[in-house]
Amino acid sequence: MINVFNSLLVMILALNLLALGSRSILSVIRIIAIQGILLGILPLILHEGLSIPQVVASLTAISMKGVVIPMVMIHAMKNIRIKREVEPIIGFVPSSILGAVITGSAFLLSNQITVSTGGYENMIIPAAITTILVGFIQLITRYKAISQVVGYLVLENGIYIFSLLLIEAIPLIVEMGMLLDLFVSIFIISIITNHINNAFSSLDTRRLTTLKE
Amino acid sequence: MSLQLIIVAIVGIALSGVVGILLGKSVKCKQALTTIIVLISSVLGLVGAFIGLFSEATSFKFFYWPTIGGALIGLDELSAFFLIPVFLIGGLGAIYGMGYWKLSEHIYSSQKLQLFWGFLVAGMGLLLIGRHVFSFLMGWELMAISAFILVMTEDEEAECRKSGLVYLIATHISTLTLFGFFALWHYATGSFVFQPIGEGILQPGMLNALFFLALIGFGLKAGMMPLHFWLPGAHASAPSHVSAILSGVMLKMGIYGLIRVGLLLPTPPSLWGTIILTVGSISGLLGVVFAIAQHDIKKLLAYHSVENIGIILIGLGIAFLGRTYNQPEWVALGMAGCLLHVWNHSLFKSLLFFGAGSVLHSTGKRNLDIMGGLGKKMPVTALFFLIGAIAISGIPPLNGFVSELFIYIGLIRPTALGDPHAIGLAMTAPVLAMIGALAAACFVKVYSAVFLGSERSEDIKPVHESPKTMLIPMAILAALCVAIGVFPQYVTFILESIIHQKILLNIIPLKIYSFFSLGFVISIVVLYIWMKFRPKKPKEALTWDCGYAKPTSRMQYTATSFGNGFAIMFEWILHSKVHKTKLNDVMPGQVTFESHVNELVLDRFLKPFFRKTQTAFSWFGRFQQGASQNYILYILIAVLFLMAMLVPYNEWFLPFIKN
Amino acid sequence: MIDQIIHMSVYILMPPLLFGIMNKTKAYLAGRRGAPLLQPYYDLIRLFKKKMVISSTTTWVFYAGPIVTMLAVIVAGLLMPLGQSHAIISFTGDFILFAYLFALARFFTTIAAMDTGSAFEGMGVAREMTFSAIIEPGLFFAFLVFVKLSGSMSLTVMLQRNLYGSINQNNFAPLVMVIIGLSIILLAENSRIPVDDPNTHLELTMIHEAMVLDHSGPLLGLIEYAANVKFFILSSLLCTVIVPIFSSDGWLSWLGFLTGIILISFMVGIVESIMARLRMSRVTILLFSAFLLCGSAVIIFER
Amino acid sequence: MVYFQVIIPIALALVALVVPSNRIRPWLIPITGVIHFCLTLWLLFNPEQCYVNSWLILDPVGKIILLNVSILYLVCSFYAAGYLQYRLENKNRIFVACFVAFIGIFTLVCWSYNLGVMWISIEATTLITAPLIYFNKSTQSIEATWKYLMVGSVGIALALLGTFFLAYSAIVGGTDASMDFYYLLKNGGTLNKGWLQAAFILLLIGYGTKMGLAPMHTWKPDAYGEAPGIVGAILSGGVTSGAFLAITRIWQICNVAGETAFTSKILMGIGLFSMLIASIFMMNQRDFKRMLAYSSVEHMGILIIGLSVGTTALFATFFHVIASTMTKGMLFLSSGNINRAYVSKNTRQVTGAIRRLPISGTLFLIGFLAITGTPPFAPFVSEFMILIKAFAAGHLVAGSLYILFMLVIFMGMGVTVLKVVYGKVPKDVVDTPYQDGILTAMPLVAFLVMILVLGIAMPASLTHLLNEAVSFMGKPI
Repeated sequence: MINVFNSLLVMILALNLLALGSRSILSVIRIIAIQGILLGILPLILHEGLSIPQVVASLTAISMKGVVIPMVMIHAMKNIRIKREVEPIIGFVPSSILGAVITGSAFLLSNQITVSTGGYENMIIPAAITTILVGFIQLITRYKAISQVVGYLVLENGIYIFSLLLIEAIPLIVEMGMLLDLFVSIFIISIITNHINNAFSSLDTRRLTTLKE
Repeated sequence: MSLQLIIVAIVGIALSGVVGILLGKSVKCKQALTTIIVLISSVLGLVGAFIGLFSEATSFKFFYWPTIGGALIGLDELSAFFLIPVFLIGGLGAIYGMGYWKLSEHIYSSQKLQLFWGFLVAGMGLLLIGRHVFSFLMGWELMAISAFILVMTEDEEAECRKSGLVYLIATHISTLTLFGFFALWHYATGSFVFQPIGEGILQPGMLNALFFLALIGFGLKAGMMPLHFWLPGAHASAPSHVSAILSGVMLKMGIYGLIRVGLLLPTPPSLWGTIILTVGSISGLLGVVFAIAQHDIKKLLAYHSVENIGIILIGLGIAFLGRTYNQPEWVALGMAGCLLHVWNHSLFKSLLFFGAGSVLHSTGKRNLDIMGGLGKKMPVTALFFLIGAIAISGIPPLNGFVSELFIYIGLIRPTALGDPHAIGLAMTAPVLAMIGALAAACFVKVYSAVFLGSERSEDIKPVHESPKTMLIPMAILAALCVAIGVFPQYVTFILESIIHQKILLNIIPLKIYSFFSLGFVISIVVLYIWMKFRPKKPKEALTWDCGYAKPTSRMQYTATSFGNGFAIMFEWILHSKVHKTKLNDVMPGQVTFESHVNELVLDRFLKPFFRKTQTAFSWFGRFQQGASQNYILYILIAVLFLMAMLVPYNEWFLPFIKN
Repeated sequence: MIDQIIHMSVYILMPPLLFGIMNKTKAYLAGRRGAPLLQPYYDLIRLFKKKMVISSTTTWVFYAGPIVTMLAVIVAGLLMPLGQSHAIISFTGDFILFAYLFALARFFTTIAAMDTGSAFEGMGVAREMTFSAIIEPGLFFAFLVFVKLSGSMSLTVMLQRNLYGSINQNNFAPLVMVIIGLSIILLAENSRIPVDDPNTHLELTMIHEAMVLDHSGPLLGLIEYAANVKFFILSSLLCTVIVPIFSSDGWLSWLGFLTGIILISFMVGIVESIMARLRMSRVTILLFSAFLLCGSAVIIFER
Repeated sequence: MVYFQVIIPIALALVALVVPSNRIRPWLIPITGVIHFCLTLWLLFNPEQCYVNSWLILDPVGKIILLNVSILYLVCSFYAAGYLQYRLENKNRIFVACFVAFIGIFTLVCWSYNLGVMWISIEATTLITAPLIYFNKSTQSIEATWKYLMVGSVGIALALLGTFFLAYSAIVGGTDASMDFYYLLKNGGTLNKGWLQAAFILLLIGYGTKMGLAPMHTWKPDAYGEAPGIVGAILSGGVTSGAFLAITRIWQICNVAGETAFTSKILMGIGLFSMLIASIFMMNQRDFKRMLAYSSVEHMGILIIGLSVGTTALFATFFHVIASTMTKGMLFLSSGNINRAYVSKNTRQVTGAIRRLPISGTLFLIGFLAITGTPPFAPFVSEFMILIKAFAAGHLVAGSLYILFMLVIFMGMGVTVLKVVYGKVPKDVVDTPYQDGILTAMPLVAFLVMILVLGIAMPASLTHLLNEAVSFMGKPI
């Protein structure tokens, strides 16, 4: 079982790098959607005895991260007539190399960190850290507003990966609430993105620098 | 009893302005009503203070305060002594204000002025009876802030706004320094209450830190050089009776603070006294030098406050050294001079500002070079101003001389007794003499430029004598100046009750002095009458003009030309800026000459420094240029930085280093 | 009692005589016969008889000036011992009062002068005040030396204590410096050559005379008399310091004192006839040198 | 009871969505404010109601924050009603709904004893306040909202990660994972040090972003600058104190786990850094609303410093939460009025406010004096006490820096404020429509009265409340 789990995680990490590397925003969003779905599956593998709350939780996660949120974003993209380039500050190749480096170092680092007996941890923790940092990379090195949102999603995914460590500690309501918050925030952000497009006729955050010292 | 009276007085004065506001627009007499409330309460306060001068110290708890204990307010001779000028000038200034800042003439500001006048006086009263950090700071800030509002009365003038800002910043620096002082005090003594520290409890380093914090904090408020930079501007741009109370009374709160701290701290090292003495001499000398260079009558008076603070500090320095070398006589003489000069200065400086105020009120001008001949148009003001001028120059038989006499004797007596430490004190005496001479020169200049001769410019007519409400306070102050000058021995009792030594009269036989000065005054009057009313009536004529055909009033010696000699003598510190048109041909047409002197500290050091700081800070703006990516990057950096603190470097990397 | 009477009469009557002596000396050195010795007295009497001419710009200050000046100078003189005869009044710190009474006199002379609104008087006042700012501290330095020597703070004791008894090689030099300083101060305070020219007729160059241009009649008389008394006081100060009087016998001491003071006025007369007036800027330097002489004397003593 | 406190505002928010009239709708806000305040008072007088279940407990600390925000909200609500009457030109449906719902969600922040729930509700406050910032619908306000959302969401995400770390530290420590605050407090000793410290850092950064501690403060000047003054008041008084509450929670856990030295080091660093940044950017600040934002950064720094000094300074710190909230409210509301009257927030155009708007101008000046620690106003007591305690705890250098920064900030702020308040009124703003009305001026006066009363004679009941909180924070469980 653990092998399946680990291979899924590896796929997720690969998707990270793919997302860093890919050129068109739509494809990035699709990649993130797939990543979301995989994330949703993980808890089901993690525990043999399936309990109703967990099933509910992971189903919601799959639907949210995999379907609803990407739909929202794509919809936001749909009625915005802009060129679908990602426009990174640093190029695709360097950023994907950076991602790879981060991944490696995260794994190195995680060997140093004390972990409790279990087995999943030594895979989960580096994966989580990696995904979070990849999210940061996308947040920091992308000009397009929408791709920053993508970065935020990746960040959230990383945190979700970490939350697998304490699956029984998180009550269902809390998990639901978190997903709801995520959804609402993405929703509002997309609305704002819309407004940005209407106001500036572009999603380039370089336009959003009038407020400064 | 006395304390209760004073509390009543403080509350009354604080509320006086509120009453006026509550009365609303319709009531006409509310200014008078407010003034009457102030008067009644200040009379109560004076009574209380005089009782307090001769009764032993009282202190008791006051209203509830979070997380503190001990006595909040109290009264001892020192506080009572300083309370007297507060209430005196507070009352007289209120009367003066009625005439000077009429409600009918300044509808917008006169209410505000009276309100904050009350707050100012109340604040000073509170800080004087405060025996606890909080009540003290409360009074202190109430005073400082209401003073700021009062300075800002005429805020349409950019000049006024500038000086108000400088004042506000200066006073806040002193407040924060006091925060530091009291925090350190609490750290050292573990208490918020003003209780003397015993000998040898604290380390010398801690004591020095405390002393220097106090010196800066209180020195800023007292306006000692080089911390006087806020003073000339603020005192010049405030309404005159406000300037009077600011430099007559408020500066003394700094002195009070220094004296109080001196009483709280154990025996000082000789360093402290020496520093106070030096600072005092510098303030005195430079204060008067800069005063001579001024053209603006109120700026000039303000610089004279710096000078007098210097004289007061010299007295205080003697007292500090006296404590260091365990010489009760020095302490007695020094404190006597210091305290008496505090009173005297508050009397004659307020008198002079009132006088300048009447001149301003009738001419609307502050520039000395265009005035002249007002002595004939406003004789009463002229007389009072002359008395103030003689007094501030420390010339007998007026009060300024008495306090300076104490200080002189304090400075010179050690030499007479052959004390080993006398040299420093002795060398200060001629400095004081020089200060006196310069002050006299400066006031000859002011008095003659304003009141003597004839108008130097047409646009200061018409001139009228000030109303009674402005003259009466001046009369009272002038009378007090003469009284203290002629009968100093009665004041001496008060001083002795504060310094707890009955030696002043044994050292200086003031009775003889008083007798002779009285005789002197009388003989002046007699001789004057004889001269004035001798049978041969004098013949009127023009001033002797050396046969020049058409003498005009603009040929008179102006204040500037008067001060020129000094300006040359002290050019090394004054750096006066002169703008004049070149005389190129034989028959030059219109020529102009204009000279002014920049403020020593403010214009030459602080302002450039402030600008540099601003530019340096604006450099950091580049880190906040509106790119959300960067902002997120900052967050990441913060996380990584803090996380890096967790890394146990030794156990991770030492292995690699080892092998 | 008898001493007091002599003291007062000498003090009140003698001053004008010194001016007579000075003028006589100058006249002889200039090869003239000169006015009689008692001429100053006649002048005073004449002035007091005269009628006044008052400038129309003046106020009461113009009257008060000469009066206060004269009274102040006279009271100052009461603090000054003449030779071995004690001062009329003397108490601790009276020399401070002494100096400040001169300041008072100066104050009123100057404002009375400014009252006329004349440019020349203004000049005179400005110069007078400027120089006084240097003279006063110099005077205090000189007094400090005597305080240190005598250990007392009242003029009588300070000056009369037999200085030469206590003189030795390390306080001789300072004493000489102080005496030089004092003599410069004497010349400056009484506005004699080389500081000021008492009998020039070019207003621009004068100090004291310029200040009293507009005074006439009794007022001028008061001023003149005050000037005489001032000269008398300061020279008696110098005299008491310089002239060696060992005898405690009243008559001898008086004799010594009078000869001394007359000699001083001779000297001044001689100085006036052999020297020219200095430029104003030079005057400042001269006064500063006096100031520095006295100051360094104090330092040498106090170390 | 808590349910009422949460549900009623949300219900009223739904009502607001359906009410048609732009003119009537704003009056829902005062209604909410009054109801909520009454409920809060009722809670204070019936302490037995403060325990619902292991998730929802109102402990003394929560009480203070709740009371604080409830009062702030009450006063602001009346102002909001008045303010919206001046802004009828643009629709206030969303604004009112969010404004009303905000207090309900915030109540949950104070009640929640489960760190997960707390995180959810704080995130929710972020989201609910975003439309408020966007109210002016200008391009600048869009930009401000965007930055507020992005920076805020990233920060809050880190806070979530921190929460997980905390729970995980329990697992590593040997007990079973939980997000229950009380549980973690009980087993504080057993938590794993490394993970706990990491959790502390992440939570500090995360909630610090919402508090606006430097260097996570960057959204603050933009948001406060572009949002209406009323929103600034709510943000700087409400949201920040909620985040501060969260930080006190984690501080308490670390305290029990014996990590006090570590936390106090980091907190002192961040607090001083915030003050430094504030003083740098306030120095020549022409925009008085951005200036207020930086001043808020400064005061967050002061709170954090107070927390780092530790138990002795907690009283002053909690008092400072209240004092600064009230003063900030006064400043933001008055700045809003001035902004409205001058149609500018740049000191080049805005001068002589004290003549143009006697009440707002005066109170703006007083607010400046109060916030910079001038007696007799409340912030003086708190700031001075924090300083005293810092010295007493031996932080001599930190204390001196604190004074220095306060001085620089005073200079910077003073220059700007004096420009705004004094001087001549420009010709073109004399006849702008806005004048101080009852609803827009009285709230300021109410704040003034509060900070005066708190500064001169603090009511014993409040002292009691604060002491309770201090003892609760201090006592080891």
